[in-house]
Amino acid sequence: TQTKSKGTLKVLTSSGYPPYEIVNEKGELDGFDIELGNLIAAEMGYEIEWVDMDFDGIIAALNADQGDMSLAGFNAAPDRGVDFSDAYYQDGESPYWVLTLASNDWSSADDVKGTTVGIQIGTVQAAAVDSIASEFELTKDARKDIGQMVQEIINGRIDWILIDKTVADQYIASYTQLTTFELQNQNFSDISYNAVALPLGSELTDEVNAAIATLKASGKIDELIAKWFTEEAE
Amino acid sequence: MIKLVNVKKEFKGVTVLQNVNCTFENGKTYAIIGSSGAGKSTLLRCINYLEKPTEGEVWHDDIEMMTHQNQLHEIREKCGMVFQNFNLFAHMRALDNVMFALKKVKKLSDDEAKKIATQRLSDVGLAHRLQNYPHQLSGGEKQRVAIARALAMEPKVMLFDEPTSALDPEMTQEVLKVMKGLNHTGMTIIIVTHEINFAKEVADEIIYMDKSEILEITETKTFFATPKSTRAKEFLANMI
Amino acid sequence: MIKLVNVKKEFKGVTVLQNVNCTFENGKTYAIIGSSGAGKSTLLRCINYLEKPTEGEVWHDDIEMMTHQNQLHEIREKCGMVFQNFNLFAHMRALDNVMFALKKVKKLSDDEAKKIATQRLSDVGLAHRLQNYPHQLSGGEKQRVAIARALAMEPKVMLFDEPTSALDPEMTQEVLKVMKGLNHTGMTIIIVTHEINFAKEVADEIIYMDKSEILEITETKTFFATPKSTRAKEFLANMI
Amino acid sequence: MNINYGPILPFMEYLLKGTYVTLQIAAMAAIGGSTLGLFFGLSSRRRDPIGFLVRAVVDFFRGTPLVFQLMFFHLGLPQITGWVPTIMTSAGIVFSLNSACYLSEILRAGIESIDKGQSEAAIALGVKKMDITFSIIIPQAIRNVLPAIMNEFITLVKETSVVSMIGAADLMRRQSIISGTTFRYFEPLLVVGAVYYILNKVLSSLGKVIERKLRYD
Amino acid sequence: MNINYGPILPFMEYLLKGTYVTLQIAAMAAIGGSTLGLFFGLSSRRRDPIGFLVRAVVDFFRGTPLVFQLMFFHLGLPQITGWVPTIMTSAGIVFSLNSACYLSEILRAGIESIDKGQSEAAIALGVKKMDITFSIIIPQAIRNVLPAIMNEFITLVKETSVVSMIGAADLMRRQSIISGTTFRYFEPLLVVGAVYYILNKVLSSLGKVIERKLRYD
Ligand SMILES: Nc1ncnc2c1ncn2[C@@H]1O[C@H](COP(=O)(O)OP(=O)(O)OP(=O)(O)O)[C@@H](O)[C@H]1O
Ligand SMILES: Nc1ncnc2c1ncn2[C@@H]1O[C@H](COP(=O)(O)OP(=O)(O)OP(=O)(O)O)[C@@H](O)[C@H]1O
Ligand SMILES: [Mg+2]
Ligand SMILES: [Mg+2]
Repeated sequence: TQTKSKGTLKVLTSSGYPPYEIVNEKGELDGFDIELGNLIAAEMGYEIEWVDMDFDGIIAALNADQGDMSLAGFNAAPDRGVDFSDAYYQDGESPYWVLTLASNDWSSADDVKGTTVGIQIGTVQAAAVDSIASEFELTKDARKDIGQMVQEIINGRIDWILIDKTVADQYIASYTQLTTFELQNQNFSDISYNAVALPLGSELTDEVNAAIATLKASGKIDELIAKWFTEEAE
Repeated sequence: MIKLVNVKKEFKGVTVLQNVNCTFENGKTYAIIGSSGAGKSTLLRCINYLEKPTEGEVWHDDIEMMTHQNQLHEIREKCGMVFQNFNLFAHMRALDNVMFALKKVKKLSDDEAKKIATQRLSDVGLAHRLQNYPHQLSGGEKQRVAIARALAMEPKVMLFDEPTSALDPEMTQEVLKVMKGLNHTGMTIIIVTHEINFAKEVADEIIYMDKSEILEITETKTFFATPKSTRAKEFLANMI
Repeated sequence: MIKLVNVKKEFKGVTVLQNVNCTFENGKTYAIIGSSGAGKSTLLRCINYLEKPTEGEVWHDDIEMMTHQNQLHEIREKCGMVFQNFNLFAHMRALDNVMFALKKVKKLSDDEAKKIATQRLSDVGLAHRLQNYPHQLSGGEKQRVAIARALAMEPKVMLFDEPTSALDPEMTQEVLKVMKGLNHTGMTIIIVTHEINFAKEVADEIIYMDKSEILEITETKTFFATPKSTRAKEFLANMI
Repeated sequence: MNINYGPILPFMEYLLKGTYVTLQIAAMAAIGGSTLGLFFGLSSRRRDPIGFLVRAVVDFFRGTPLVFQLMFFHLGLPQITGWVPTIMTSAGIVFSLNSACYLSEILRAGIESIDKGQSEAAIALGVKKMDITFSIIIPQAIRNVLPAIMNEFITLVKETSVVSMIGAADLMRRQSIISGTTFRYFEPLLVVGAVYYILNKVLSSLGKVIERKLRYD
Repeated sequence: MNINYGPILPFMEYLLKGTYVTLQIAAMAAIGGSTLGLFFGLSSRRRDPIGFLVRAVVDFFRGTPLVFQLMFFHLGLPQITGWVPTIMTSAGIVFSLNSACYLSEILRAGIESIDKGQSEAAIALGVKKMDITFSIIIPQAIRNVLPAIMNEFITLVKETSVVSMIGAADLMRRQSIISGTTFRYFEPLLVVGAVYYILNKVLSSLGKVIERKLRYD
């Protein structure tokens, strides 16, 4: 690791999304992405400044020069209006899991036909829902955060949402009336790995990729994965 | 006939009227005079119960108001009142000002109310001002609309609180003329005024008040020639 | 000496003063009378340029105001003005009301201003009211504060616009007393008033106005005995 | 900033239809808010349970942010009461109550601005209290505070944008949906800004027309 | 709705620290807004370029939603001007300008409510215009409209919640973070509602104290 700093990187995130980015009990940003971001910046020789904001503002902010990059549990997918680095985490699970009321007794894609689905704008899942919305006659309900959509599932205004398995599992642990299953569809983009988002055409992309490669090779990323995904999920 | 018996009025513990005993006979004109704060307006307002006396009786003929508060509306209908600053309804034309109570209180139809209102306004020389809003009228005209509004209800008593103090000398003349006209209608007229000459000209009796009390009730000529109380003598001496 | 030459004043094309020619001699008291809307207040306000005449000249001694507008502040300093509704500064105590211009215009120190203000307020009998806010004063007291405020600037001319119309007869007496006191100070006094008796008592000359014009300027006794213009005769006949 | 309206043109109709949602909520709130506001304004000084209740409601709605009220009502109450209102119902109720609380203060100020002398003149004529309130006081009060009322309505139109928080597809929400779909951020934002601006201009012109109609001086 | 404060207790300090952010922005806006608002109020009737500019600014800020202004300033302007303000700078400037526009109208109304007679009396005494404005008119104007000003400040505190859109971790944003972290939704929401309510109560009590201090009748 370098000792001399080249400057400060402004890194955007949106906490409240465990285990990627959360706020710990001391009120500090914490989580897999946060630790990783710190490592990447150090590797690149920069200081780091985190900016914690609403998720649906991140892409706009990146393209408005309000941030140099973002780690916010982004699932890399084409056409999201930003550039992505190489993968830094891929759990082998698809990011398309249905979270719904257990009492619905759903189990397959057929069950979601004609229902109301909650989406969080700017997510890869929102894009996935878009791609099947007309085929499944879905009604879309766009909300600000996952927490609110979960309440709406309980209230009954939203039938289901599409989220990462890790996140779904944690909500099921808190709300016993919920259940989850994987939604499969050939329209879904099959790239399902987490990556760093950068402004379109960013000059930093190569440096970030190099840093990720170094961290992977040194096993540091695997340590973080073990810390945040294996332990947390239990 | 109106009779006040031992009327007392307090505002938050401060006595502004006390030992008020007087009788207003039908068809006579009374002028209440006295220095500022003496309680003249308050006395006038007790007559139609705009102020409720703290103690004492207010008789209108054989009805005592304190014990017949359910008849308040009826008795107020019979007491026309004209205020110092006119208090016309600002959003209504002169005609509507006069029609309003005829319709809402006397429940007359629009046509009937309009007929009476037009008549009353003509009586006070305002036939050409029916469609004007209050702010389009001169002070004297406003005061005459207020008089017409009160007269339209065919009151048996008219109460005036400083009817000319906001007027210039010529407008005062206009209003005086109208009031002298009322003198001959058999109506009881009670006027609070600062203008001694005005009181001299229009009143049968002078009620002189000082410091919350009535000091004397005397026939007008006698009052100005030989006031009984020393306070009244001083008061008259101060007049220019 | 103040001289108005061919003064004319229009508001949005409506003429409210015309052919005004008059001279106010030092040390004399003038009363301007006439019916409402005649232009009395406007004339008074032209003297200290609160209203700018549309045409004509306003001379203060040998300075013509139209051509010396840079001296406006100085000339206004020399012209005290007292308004009908007092216009005291509502957020200042009586003392501060009088001190304000002394400090801001005459640039006196706090102590000097206070000394003068206290003196002036005592002169008008208000030594005991220095710390009262305007709303805590009676009408007559307010008017006397306004007079003290103007006098404190040591003006050579005092302009009064209906100084007693908001007062009751006894308060009128108070103010009259103060004004009579001024009569002997060599100050020029110009008063607009509706109270004929007041004008009779206080003024050396009467200026009678009607419909935007000065109809006559006559020595007071002569005016009331034998007014020249027929309009003035009518006007006086209407007085009670 | 490179501006390119190409990508968002196909979504223009969808975007502009958000105006309809915005206006619908604003209209519900304006009607509900005025009616309730008048009632609140007339009864907030009462010393009985009704007056107390009205004061408590006004206090709550003036003390907390609209977003909070909306989230609490729409998301929280169903879990307490079991009643699950639609977005429009929730928005209608919360916005009505919220504006009622602001309008009530404005109206009360208007009512108090009417010279007591006119009421006294009416009382002296024997007119009943109800007639005085509705024929003498209120017509003049409303006219006196009309500019403040129109201001409140304009604020209302702008504040409706928080319904996007509970999922209503109003102008602001549609902007963010289209931005998320087309990755063009400013183009829809500018359109939305322009629409709000025009709405408010129309509203304030309307206000001036009404003001002129109500004028009697 | 089952309420369980257990999971969110450890985060309470973090949540409540959002109050500081909220207050910081509100304070910047209150100070900036009052100063600018006084200037706007005094110059918005002028018939020169300054007056014209002020009217245009007021018109824009009153015609569009705050969210729009904030997004436009924070995200859009950097792409035009190249200057990239921090969140606090953007929030400070936008909120100041926004409140200035509302305060200017309030102050102007206050200034116009002062009887012209007092100015005339001062003019007749030879007092200069500046002294009349700042020693006679403004002290009385501010006192007359103090309740409206306090209302505006209370609105300001509530409206600061939109800064979460550009990334400031104020109360509202922290609620959503903690909800996401703990999977508990209403508990933090209720805490946030209570904090806003208390803030506004404190503010309005403060307003009443100042009002009493400024009283001269
Ligand atoms: N509503 C009220 N509350 C408290 N005090 C009042 C009220 N109305 C009148 N007063 C007081 O009662 C006293 C008598 O007032 P009133 O108006 O009857 O006097 P007045 O003789 O009509 O005087 P003026 O000639 O100045 O009109 C005054 O001291 C006045 O301050
Ligand atoms: N600022 C103004 N704008 C337009 N017209 C005005 C203005 N000031 C006065 N006037 C008009 O000028 C005329 C003369 O007014 P002025 O106030 O001088 O009369 P006045 O003789 O003092 O009457 P009053 O005895 O009622 O005070 C009136 O018709 C009045 O309406
Ligand atoms: Mg009285
Ligand atoms: Mg005049």
